[in-house]
Amino acid sequence: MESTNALVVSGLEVRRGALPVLHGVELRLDGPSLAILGRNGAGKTTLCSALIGLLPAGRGSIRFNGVELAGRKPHDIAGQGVSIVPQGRRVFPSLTVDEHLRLMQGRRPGPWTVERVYAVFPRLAERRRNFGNQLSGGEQQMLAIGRALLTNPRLLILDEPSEGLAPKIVDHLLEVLGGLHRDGTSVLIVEQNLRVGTSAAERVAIMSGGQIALVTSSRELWEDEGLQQRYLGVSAH
Amino acid sequence: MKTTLHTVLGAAGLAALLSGTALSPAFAQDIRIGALATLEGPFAQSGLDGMRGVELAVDAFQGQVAGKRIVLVKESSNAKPDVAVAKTRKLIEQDKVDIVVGPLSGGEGIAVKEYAKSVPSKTFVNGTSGAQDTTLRDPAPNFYRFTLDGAQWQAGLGSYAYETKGYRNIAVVSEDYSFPYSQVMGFQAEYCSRGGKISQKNWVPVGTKDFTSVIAKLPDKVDAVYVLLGGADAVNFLTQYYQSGGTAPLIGSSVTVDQTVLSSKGAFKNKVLGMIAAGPVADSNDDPKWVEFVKAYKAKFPDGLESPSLFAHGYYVSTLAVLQALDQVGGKLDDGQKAFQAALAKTELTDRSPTGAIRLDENRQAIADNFVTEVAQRPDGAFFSKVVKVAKGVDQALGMDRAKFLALGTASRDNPSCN
Amino acid sequence: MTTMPQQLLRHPVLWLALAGLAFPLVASEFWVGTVAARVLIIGTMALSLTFLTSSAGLVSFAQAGVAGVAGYTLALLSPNITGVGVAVPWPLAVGAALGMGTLAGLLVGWVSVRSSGIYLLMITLAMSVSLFYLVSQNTEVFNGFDGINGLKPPELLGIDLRAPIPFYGMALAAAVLSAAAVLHLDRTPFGLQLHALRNAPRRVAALGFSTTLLRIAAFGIAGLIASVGGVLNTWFSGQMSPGAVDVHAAVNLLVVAVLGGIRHPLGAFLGAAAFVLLENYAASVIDRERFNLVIGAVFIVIVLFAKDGLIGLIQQLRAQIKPAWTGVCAKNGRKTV
Amino acid sequence: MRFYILLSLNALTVASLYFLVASGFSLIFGLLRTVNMAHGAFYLLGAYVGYDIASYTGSWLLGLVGAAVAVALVGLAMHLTLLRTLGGDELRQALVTIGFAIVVGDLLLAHYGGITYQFTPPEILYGTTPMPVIRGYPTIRLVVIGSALLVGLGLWLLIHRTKVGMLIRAGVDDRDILSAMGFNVQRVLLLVFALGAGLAGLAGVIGGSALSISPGEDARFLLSSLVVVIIGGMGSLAGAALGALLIGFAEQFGLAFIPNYATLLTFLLMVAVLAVRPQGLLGRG
Repeated sequence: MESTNALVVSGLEVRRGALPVLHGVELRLDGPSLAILGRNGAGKTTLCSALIGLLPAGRGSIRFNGVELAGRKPHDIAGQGVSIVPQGRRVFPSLTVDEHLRLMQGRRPGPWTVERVYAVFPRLAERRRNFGNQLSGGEQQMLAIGRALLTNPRLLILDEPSEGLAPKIVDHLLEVLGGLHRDGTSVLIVEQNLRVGTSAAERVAIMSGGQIALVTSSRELWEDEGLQQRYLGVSAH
Repeated sequence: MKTTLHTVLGAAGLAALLSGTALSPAFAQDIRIGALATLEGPFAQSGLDGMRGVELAVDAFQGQVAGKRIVLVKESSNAKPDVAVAKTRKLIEQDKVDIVVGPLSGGEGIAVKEYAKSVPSKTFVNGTSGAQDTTLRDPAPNFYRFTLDGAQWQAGLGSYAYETKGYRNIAVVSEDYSFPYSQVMGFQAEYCSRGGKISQKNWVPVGTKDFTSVIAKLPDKVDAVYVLLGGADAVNFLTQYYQSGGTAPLIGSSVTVDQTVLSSKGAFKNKVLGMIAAGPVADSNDDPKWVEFVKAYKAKFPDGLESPSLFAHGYYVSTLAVLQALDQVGGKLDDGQKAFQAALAKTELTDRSPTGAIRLDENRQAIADNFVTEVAQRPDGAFFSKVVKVAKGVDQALGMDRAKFLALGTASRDNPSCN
Repeated sequence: MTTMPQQLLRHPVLWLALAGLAFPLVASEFWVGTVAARVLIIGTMALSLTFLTSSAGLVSFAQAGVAGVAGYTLALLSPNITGVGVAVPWPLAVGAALGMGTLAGLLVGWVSVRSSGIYLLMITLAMSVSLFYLVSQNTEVFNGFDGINGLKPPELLGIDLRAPIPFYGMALAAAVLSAAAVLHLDRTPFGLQLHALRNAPRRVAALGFSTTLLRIAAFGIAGLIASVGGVLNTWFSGQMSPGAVDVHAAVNLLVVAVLGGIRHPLGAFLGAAAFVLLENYAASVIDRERFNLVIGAVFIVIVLFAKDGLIGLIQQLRAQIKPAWTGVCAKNGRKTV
Repeated sequence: MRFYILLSLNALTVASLYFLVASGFSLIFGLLRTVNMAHGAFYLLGAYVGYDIASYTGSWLLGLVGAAVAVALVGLAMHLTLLRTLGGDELRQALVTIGFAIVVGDLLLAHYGGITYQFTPPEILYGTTPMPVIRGYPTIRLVVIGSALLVGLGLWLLIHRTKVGMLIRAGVDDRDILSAMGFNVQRVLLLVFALGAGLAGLAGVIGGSALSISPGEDARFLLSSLVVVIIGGMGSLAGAALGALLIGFAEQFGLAFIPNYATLLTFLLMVAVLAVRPQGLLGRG
């Protein structure tokens, strides 16, 4: 089964408290993956929160496979097959690795089982009796991904997955993500790291000032230093 | 800020509106009596019974005296002294009453007495508050008490315990404040002077619910335990005492086994049969005037208590005294109440009193009879206290020389000592 | 907020003073000496709480206890019929009472300095209850459950402050001075730091102010205000007993503040007025015994539907009637806590 | 010796009762961050309702169960009508529960009056259980200790060994992520609130049987719950147990040796803990 999901965000405005953060975001994901890149404070995490319903959408719409998500409760959105690996992992400190996974198992039908997660991340199997707060950063990230995958999502949102991880682990994660489309799961990856973002997806949206400033292909962005300087203030080379 | 002004002026307008009754001249033929008792909080039942006493007394005079109508204004406090004073002020200043009957509890009495000094042209008659110092020390010239104080309420009990029951060595468990202090004082005046010993005194904080650790501390070899607890605390203690396997007989204060405790629901009651106590009333008293009083009480208040409490009795005799003195001066109060106050000071309740003659001493404090009782059970299963001894004409010095008694000082945990 | 002309800011207190002065002209002695005086006393005590909340975002259950510390100090240093303490000249006793109350406030601030929000609420409640148990179980100094009786306001320049009108005048002066002080404080650098403490504690720390000292100082000032109320209350009721510092007293003060509007200092007096009126006239609403039912229900309604209490309601009403009119309170910048 | 064993048993009894009340309080706080100031009112309500059911049906056990269910329902209603509308505003939630407590307390006073009620538990619970050295100990007090152990064990199993327990722990840790993972957190909150309230109702019957029921007990048990969880740590079951034990022992030994300052002692203990560890002995920092 190939991924045929479509996420369409249009005119999305979101506030954090009294502060408007997103000013009419237009975004389209159809196909296996999309990366969103942007500087600190561009509104990337706010966008993630809005997509999964943790922040209410002020205006605009978020349609996933034809279903309007704006205005729905987070658990309802999750029921539509949207899952998240949040920034900072946010695994549950007082649940063991095994409990994290068992809790999620069987929520939605699909190919992911606890055993499969253990097979993909053998490290987790070794630490199955450890509590969330006893894991290293890399292990926490594996657990957060495993936890999200067990909901058998059709759209997996990852918010800064590479943050603070060793390159070796990042490569392992990228490899896992790369295979998800075969199970019908699309990946929306939000990154500050240009290399990770461009390797994880074929297309890239660049976010700036609470809007999508540019959508382009990963290859194009990777090769155009001017673009990188302009939108991200970094250079890959 | 107009808002504030409007609000305050609004309140003022409301004030004028609400005090309308006070501003309009009272009818010349009316005598306004304020009744103050605790109708709120845990003591609400007691206050309610006190109010019943007031109503019965007004009924006894058919609602009028010397051709003037008696207008009753009821006010509620909550057993806190500051609230009692505030409500007394309201009765005097706003409701324009001539005479206040109340308050109900000890601390309130002292506070109202102090207030009374500032309005000499009004008259204050105690309800049931029993603090010694209300009349014993620094009394107010316009404050009268036709009920006994806390120490007097134990008169007869000490000698009964020593002589009739043969107790020689007892332990005390008591709440830790002035009312029980003075009750212990009243008990000791007879018990200790006859040679009785108190081997242990346990003062527990007001509001203690779990007494088992105190019970565990009680000496094994005592003839009796003297319990000075009221209401829920008494119920808790009695239950825990018997559950802990306590076997010594118990002696109660005037509130330990009154009707509020005896009519409480619980399994402790089977054990209190035969417990002795003392107080100004007993449920069963053969005196025909008491029987008549109970009859009137039950007829007027079918949903009242099993038997009138000391609160109903206290408010009843106090109001009776007021009406009797008013009758004597022909309802005349326009002389700053001088004639009325003089008559009240000399008032003796004899025929009308359900509990024997009551007269006042020079501090306007009652000299009256007190009753030693034992808990008994009626054929229908209800518990009641029956009179086993009457202490006649108990005065505030408990029969001692007044100067000597005053020299003892205020009752406290260790004063007076028992030897 | 800093652009507010100084004149305007003073207005609410000015109006309060004028209305207070006019009140004896229209009301009976009972209303002045008993009801209004009580409103001012309770209002002043509650002011210490609304000050803490409106300026520094702190909520305290301990203000009745702090007022009680002042009350007990005064009682112990005044002639009384209970025979405890040492009588000293009354200005000295009052000074000591205010001092001890302020100290108590500082102590509350110091002990609770690392707590906020509901934790602060619980901890201050617990401290307040500790005081209750201390005074109700100690007979040697505080005369336990019975408290200290027979206290009287003094004579000042030949005026007997016991009489209703002079006593009311004294309470009014104390309330107005306290309210003016609180509103004035709001515009001083100290007041601004307190606001910053409420809105962005980290920024305050980054600017080099000690948040710890700021908080403790705020509690100290609140302690002083509560003490003013405590002294008046002791004179008013002529006695001091544990009842004045029990859990009901603590809850009542919070109820008063929330009723009036805890985010504005002057809400305290509005709340006190509503509380005292309800207390006196719950009887005409329903059964006299059911005062607590009425006050509890009113309280719930206020918390649910009127975030800013009565003062907020009045502002809303004003705004609807005359949209152009904006109250001083609204401009005061207290809309956001 | 006998005296000290008795004192310790008494302390255990009181600690058990405090634990029964405080565990629900702590549970509710842990997940909902709501300081339920009506928890004492729930206790008293449970005691009265249980009394009514027990005297009507003649079964103490039915009273116990009925009280727990009835108070859980009242808790549900309170959560749905009063607390939920306030969203996450913790302070206003605490305030509204104060108002609720005032109203419930007054309604109970109006209906049941100021007199003292006491359960008549089955005869077998009401006697004395023979024991070595101390001769005997009131059975009902052993029942109190036993119920606390049972409830504590039950809660521990629920939280650490069941899926609902995982949900509760995860909800305590991170409510948002739990809901983003597809769980209806509101339903979990509601369940926990009802459970906590029901525990208070249950404790009301047990406390009312070992001691008695009268107005004012609501404030007393609210305060004891506050002190217990402040000392032990908010939201921690083990903390509630530890706090209850400390308070129970301080109170009973205090009552035996320094009766005048027994209660003060417990509060000073709390202030001392606060000064050193504001989050409580077993609370998370």
